Amino acid sequence: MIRVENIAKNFGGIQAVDGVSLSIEKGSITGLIGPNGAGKTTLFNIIAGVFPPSSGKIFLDDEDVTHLEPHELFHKGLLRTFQIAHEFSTLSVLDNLMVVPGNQPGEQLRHSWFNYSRVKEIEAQNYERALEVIDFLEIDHIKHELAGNLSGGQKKLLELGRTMMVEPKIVFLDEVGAGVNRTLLNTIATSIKRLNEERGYTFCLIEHDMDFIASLCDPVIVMAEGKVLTEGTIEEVKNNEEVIEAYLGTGRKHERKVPS
Amino acid sequence: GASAQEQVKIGMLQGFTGPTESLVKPMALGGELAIKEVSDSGLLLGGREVVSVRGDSTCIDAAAATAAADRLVTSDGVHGINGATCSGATTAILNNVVRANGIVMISPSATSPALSEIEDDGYFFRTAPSDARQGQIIAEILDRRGIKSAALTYTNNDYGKGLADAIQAAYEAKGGKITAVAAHEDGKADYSAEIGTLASAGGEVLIVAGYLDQGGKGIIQASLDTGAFDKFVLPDGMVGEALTDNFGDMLDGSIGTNPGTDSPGASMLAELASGKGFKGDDPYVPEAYDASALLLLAMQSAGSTDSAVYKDHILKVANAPGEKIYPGELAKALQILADGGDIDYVGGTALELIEPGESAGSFRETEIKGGKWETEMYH
Amino acid sequence: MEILNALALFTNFVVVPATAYGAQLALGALGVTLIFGILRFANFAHGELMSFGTMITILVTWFLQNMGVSIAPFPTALLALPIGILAAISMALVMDRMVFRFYRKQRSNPIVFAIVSVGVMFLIAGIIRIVIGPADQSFADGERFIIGAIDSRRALGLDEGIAIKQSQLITVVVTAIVVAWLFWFLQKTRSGKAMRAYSDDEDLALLSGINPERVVMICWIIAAALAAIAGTLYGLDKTYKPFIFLQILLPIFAATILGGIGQPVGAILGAFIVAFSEVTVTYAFKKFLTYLGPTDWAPDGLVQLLSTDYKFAVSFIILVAVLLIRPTGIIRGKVI
Amino acid sequence: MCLVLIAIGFLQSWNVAFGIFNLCVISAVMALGVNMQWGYAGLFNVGVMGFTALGGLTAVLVSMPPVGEAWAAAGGDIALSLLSLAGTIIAVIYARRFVHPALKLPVTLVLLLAGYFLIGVFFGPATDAIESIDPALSGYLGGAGLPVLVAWPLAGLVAAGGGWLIGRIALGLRADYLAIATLGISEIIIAIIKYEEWLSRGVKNVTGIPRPVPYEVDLIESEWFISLANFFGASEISDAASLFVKLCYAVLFVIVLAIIMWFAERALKSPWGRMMRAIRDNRDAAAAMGKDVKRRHLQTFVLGCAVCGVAGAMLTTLDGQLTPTSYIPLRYTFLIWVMVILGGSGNNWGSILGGFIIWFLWVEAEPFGNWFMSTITAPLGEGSELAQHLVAGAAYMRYLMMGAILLIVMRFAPKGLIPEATNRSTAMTRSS
Amino acid sequence: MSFLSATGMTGGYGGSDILHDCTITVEKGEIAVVVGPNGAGKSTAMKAVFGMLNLREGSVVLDGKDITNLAPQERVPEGMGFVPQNRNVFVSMTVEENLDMGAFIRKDDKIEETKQQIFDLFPILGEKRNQPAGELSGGQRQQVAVGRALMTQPKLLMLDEPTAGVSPIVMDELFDKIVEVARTGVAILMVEQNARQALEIADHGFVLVQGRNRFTDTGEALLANEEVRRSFLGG
Ligand SMILES: Nc1ncnc2c1ncn2[C@@H]1O[C@H](COP(=O)(O)OP(=O)(O)OP(=O)(O)O)[C@@H](O)[C@H]1O
Ligand SMILES: Nc1ncnc2c1ncn2[C@@H]1O[C@H](COP(=O)(O)OP(=O)(O)OP(=O)(O)O)[C@@H](O)[C@H]1O
Ligand SMILES: CC(C)C[C@H](N)C(=O)O
Ligand SMILES: [Mg+2]
Ligand SMILES: [Mg+2]
Repeated sequence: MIRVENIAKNFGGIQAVDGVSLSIEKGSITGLIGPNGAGKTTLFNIIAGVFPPSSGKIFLDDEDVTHLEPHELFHKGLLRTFQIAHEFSTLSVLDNLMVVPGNQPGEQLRHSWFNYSRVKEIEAQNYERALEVIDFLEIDHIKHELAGNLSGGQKKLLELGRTMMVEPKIVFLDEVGAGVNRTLLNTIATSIKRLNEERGYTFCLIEHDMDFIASLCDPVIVMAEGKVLTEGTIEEVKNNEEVIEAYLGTGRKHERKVPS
Repeated sequence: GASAQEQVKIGMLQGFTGPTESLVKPMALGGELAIKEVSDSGLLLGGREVVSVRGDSTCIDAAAATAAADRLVTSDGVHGINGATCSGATTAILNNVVRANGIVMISPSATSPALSEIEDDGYFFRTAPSDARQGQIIAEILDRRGIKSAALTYTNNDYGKGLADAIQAAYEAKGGKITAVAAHEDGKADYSAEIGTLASAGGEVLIVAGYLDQGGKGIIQASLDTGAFDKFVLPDGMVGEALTDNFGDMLDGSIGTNPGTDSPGASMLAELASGKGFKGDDPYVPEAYDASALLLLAMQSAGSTDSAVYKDHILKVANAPGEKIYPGELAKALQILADGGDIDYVGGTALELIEPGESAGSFRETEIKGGKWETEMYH
Repeated sequence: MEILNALALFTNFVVVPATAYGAQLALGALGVTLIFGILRFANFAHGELMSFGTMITILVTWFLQNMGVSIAPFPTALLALPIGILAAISMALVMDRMVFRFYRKQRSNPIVFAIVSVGVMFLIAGIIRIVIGPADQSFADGERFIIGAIDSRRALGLDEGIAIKQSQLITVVVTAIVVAWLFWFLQKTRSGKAMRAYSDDEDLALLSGINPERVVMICWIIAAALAAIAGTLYGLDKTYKPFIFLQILLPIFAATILGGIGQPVGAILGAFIVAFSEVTVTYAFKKFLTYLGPTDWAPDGLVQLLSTDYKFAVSFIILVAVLLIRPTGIIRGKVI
Repeated sequence: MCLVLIAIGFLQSWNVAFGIFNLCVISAVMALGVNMQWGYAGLFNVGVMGFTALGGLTAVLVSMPPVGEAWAAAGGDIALSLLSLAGTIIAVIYARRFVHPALKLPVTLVLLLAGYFLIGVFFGPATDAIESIDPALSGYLGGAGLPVLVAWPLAGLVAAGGGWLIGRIALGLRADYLAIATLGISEIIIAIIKYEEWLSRGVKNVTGIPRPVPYEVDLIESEWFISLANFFGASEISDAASLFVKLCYAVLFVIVLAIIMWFAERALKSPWGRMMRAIRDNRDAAAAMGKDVKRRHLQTFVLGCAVCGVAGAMLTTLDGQLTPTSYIPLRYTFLIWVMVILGGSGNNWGSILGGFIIWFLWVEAEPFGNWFMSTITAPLGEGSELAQHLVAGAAYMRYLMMGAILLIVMRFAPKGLIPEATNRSTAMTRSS
Repeated sequence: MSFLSATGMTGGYGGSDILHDCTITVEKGEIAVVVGPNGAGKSTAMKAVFGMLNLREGSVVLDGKDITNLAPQERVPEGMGFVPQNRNVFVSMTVEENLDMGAFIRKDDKIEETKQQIFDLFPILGEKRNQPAGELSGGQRQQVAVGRALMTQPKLLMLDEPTAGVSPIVMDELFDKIVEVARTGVAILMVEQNARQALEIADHGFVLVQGRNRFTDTGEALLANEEVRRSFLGG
């Protein structure tokens, strides 16, 4: 579905991504892990068109999308969330969701002015959908709250909620789990799985919570220092010496903390 | 008795705020000096009191100027307007208020040549001459003094541009050479660029068609500082004590022209003004005084404060025949008119109104000698 | 010889005036950039603050002149300047206390601050005109020229002279000192760092134990002092006229942004670019080329890239071009 | 607000009240334009003055009678220079499409330079010829001689065109930079109007622009009007005439305002408005949600400019003249901004209210200042120097008052008098 | 009385109350962890303790001194250090300057020493010391924020989700460091969503739900509590 070829990105001397090639299979839930500063978010940003790569190419369904703008990629079915929440702070939670669907006639001035009934019709459909999402995320009580006033975790939920407003081909989730309560995270994991199985969404997600990765992802790609370190099933990755050293930490420490 | 009668109101509609605010302050006082003189005399139309009602024409904001004029005319009910200061505002008021309401307006300082031609239904006059005339005078002076080439800079508004056009046309017709023309904006922080250009073009003198406490002064300052020019030709907007006070004898040899005659009116006005907190010979102060005086004398002559009536008396009181009237002699004039006599108002500017109701423009040629304006001759 | 004449000409009509003008703009821009950078709004009242400080300086100068105090060959105004500075500072602090603090507490949008500062601008403008009137005031005394055009012509043995005014030199020197000091202050001192931290994130600054009101106060004190100095030096070089301070804001803002918001060095750079571009691009090279060309040859036209009519347009075109290539200004500034 | 105007009507005069009212309406239209840009999209346009002036210029070019001699003298040359301008632009576009990327810049520069000189060959003599025709009276090409009302929508189009050009260049910049860029560009527009005399008569001003409403002098003489005035019991026929003229203008302006307001409100209340707010809040996120931020910004910018242009044409029509020197940022940009913020940015009704209040204060501050100063100095006595000084300073009370009132209002309504309704979901979702 | 005892806190952001009679206490040298669902008011409680919220009721007492009415910046010299959840670095300042700002109120000459310790703890910060913090990755920023708070050498260290977005290895080291800091006698109050690991090292745990204390116990006991595990720790 997505093929990344030899992507590199350089920020005035800092080599954030350094020749990454990888591909994400249709229908998979691919995990992307790696130490802080490995270049995961940067890679996401490049794929999502936020900035162009210094070199390399990106293909979506065999179409070269390397230099497309973010909004063009959205309409090609590529959706992403932000690691640091990017809510529309003066819009209510409900409106934050209702903004998302593409091709709303009401976003065209000529429709708003001269074809109002159609605008209303579509609007009502989106409204229903937004309510469903709100229900799902258990944020019904704050649906009229301004998004700027949400708690850290609630903003993260909203990020996820946006992706559920449309039917994307592929969703990139950048640490949706950070700051989200673990019980709720389990629910989210279940629904990601369901969206994947029932609706055929493809996911690629960055996460530092290994339990979350383990319960969802296959395959898992590990990045470090701007390069792909290894790739494989979660078990393979977990037992990879390099990964343990650079990312997971020694098992000894881990055991001391996690109750048996 | 007389005091029970309705007051006569004169609108003092000048650019109190904005780019001419400093010029206007003494002008308004000059205009009000004449009003007070008439009022104190107790002779106007059987002893009616005269008051001035101020309005701010802002010089450049046509909309605000119109609003102020509207208020003066329709709300305060003034019987005549002394104003406005700048040609742009004057035109707006003329079109939108004066003609609409039929009220006499005399501008002391709007000098744009375009105002000569404008349709005014006979309600508009000015005590300042059109700049077209001054252009010719300057060309003559340069020609007589054997100055063959000059650089020209003007303040970028209708006054400056109109005057510059007039000077250039007249001078070139006499065979002079204008080496470069550069506009300057008033109120700018720096004029080095303009001076650089003018200096590069060269020329025996620099003609500065600007304002003495505005860009014109900045231009002179920059010329002197860089040594670009040391002789200037200074039209009316530049003639004033403030300039010589500031630059002293550095300007020696420079030539000035401003409306004026050898009639003693100007100095009489200067004397009247001294001690009143302003200078009677600052630019357009005599014109402002005369504008007020004309309005009131015409009313007296017509025996009415109705604009439609007394508008036809303005030319009559301003011009010969009749007894010559100087500043400070308004009481005498009122008396003569009341007795059915004739007057020829001379005032501070040696006023002579020509068709279509503007000052003929006799000009005074001055030269700066030893840091003082010295009169050379009259044209 | 001819080449020297051409150079002297160029120095006299381009380099010297542009440098002095640049330095004047720079002093103004420093104050604007400081407020812009730290309190995060475009302070439209800065021009009037300059005007106010200068007005007080003038009043004190007159008083001193009446008393017969003088520090010839330097202008008396320099002696009066400290009082002008104090007055400007008091005005700034009073305005902050009565006006801006409220919006800080409200965490208003920067644009609200900017609009409120327009209100303050009107207010101070009114006060100034009522106190000293709208007219032109010149208050310079002391020696005017360090070297005059005629003297230098003689001294150099050239046809063209170079004139340098005392006020120009003072302005340049003062600007240099102030910039160096400000740079040091912001980068190295505790207060300076606190100011930068505050400008970055107010809440976080609280968490570091920084007292926001103190930061704001220091910021106003410096900005107001700069304003009074800038206004006075400008007035010494040209004259003092209340109306001008609204006009001068435009190039000052241009310089601030061109250099990079919140960057003292950038403000200086921006100011000089604005000044030099205004003077150079519209300079008529006719005489210059006449000197350089063969004897008896002179170009027909003025050899001018652009008529002086459009001089300020030049600096704006440069500004837009720079911003398109480097959207944060020459020295990387804040994006607000 | 209406009450205040009515009070003015009774206290000062109806003429004054309607004079103020007309300008209030125009100000409100301008404020609406700015509000679209800032309130909807967060675009910091400080070049309002430039677009207003473009509108004013359009009014001149549409409505003034053409100057035949000027066209005869230089029409051909002007046409040729326009042709060469078009030629240059086309050449540049084509060249940029076909040459090697590395050569793009030099080729463009060479072409531009060549074009500059080519245009100069025709243009210089043409303008000289035009400007020398009776400079005191015409000296420019004149206009198309059409009714001035035609100019209003056209002014919108012209300003929109200008806005589009400028937006293409400058909208890539972030808030403050956009501000200074637009400020500069608007100064450049004014400079062009000031110095390109062949086009606009420059600082010599164009006066006597034909009116869309009758002239007072004609009214006074016409039968029907006199009987109408008598019917209403007007005491002075000239007063009645000028009042009638103002009323006509008022009707025209209110119609324009109402139309623009309807479009603005409909847009704001629809998903379009929601999208614009989203873009304003966080453009990165909006882009990731498929919104074409650049295009939307350009769209709103152009719309706002168009509205300002229409207002500019209305203003010039009302003034009956185009005075380029009167365009100063304080009056045409900052005052409008004050209206928008004071009224409550993001809210169309707020902008209208702001427009009314600020213009009202701007005009009425002056008589108030005079009154205030004479009142407080009354106890000081005639001769007192302080009193004289203060009375002479009365005019500057306008500044003081404007400042004080602005500060006071902003103090009690820091988000504006009618703040944007943000604490609720959009109208449509609420109702469903 | 505990070293920090914030008792009966009730208040919000101007609208309706977010906290209702919420109490949080920490002892010297101990670690207290606050857990709870998203939007429960954990961050709000932290802000309340730090004085960034107007409390309608309740008091905050630190080391026997009532500081309820002190402004946040006045609480720093009293020995409080805080890492907020969002916007917790000075984005335009370099990593090193960020750390310096942490030491803003310190007057001793050991600042360089502490800084060195921080660089030892988070080696990446040493590498990037001259880079603006705004250019760092999410996890790196988090490390800067914690480093900045440690620079203060506070008596009470408050951390709002310090491990959000940091990699497992850094998280382990961070928890180690926190334990170590606590051993030097510093009281530590933190909010965590990695609740199991956090409660593991905690002496006390507070479970907040809708602004109210739901459970309060030792870390171990809470971990053992079936209902807590199921509802708040993800099973
Ligand atoms: N705008 C920028 N300018 C300079 N350097 C940058 C910029 N953005 C990222 N970097 C650097 O690039 C590297 C990769 O950053 P990135 O955000 O991709 O990391 P990450 O893998 O997402 O880490 P984390 O798990 O902590 O989120 C980091 O070292 C960071 O400092
Ligand atoms: N600035 C604010 N203004 C108004 N309400 C707010 C504000 N910040 C937070 N809230 C509301 O207060 C409630 C508690 O928020 P808080 O940030 O304390 O939650 P939290 O427990 O820290 O959640 P999380 O684990 O998601 O960070 C939420 O419902 C939120 O919507
Ligand atoms: C007083 C001057 C500013 C007026 C000028 N003569 C004009 O016509 O505009
Ligand atoms: Mg990341
Ligand atoms: Mg929180």
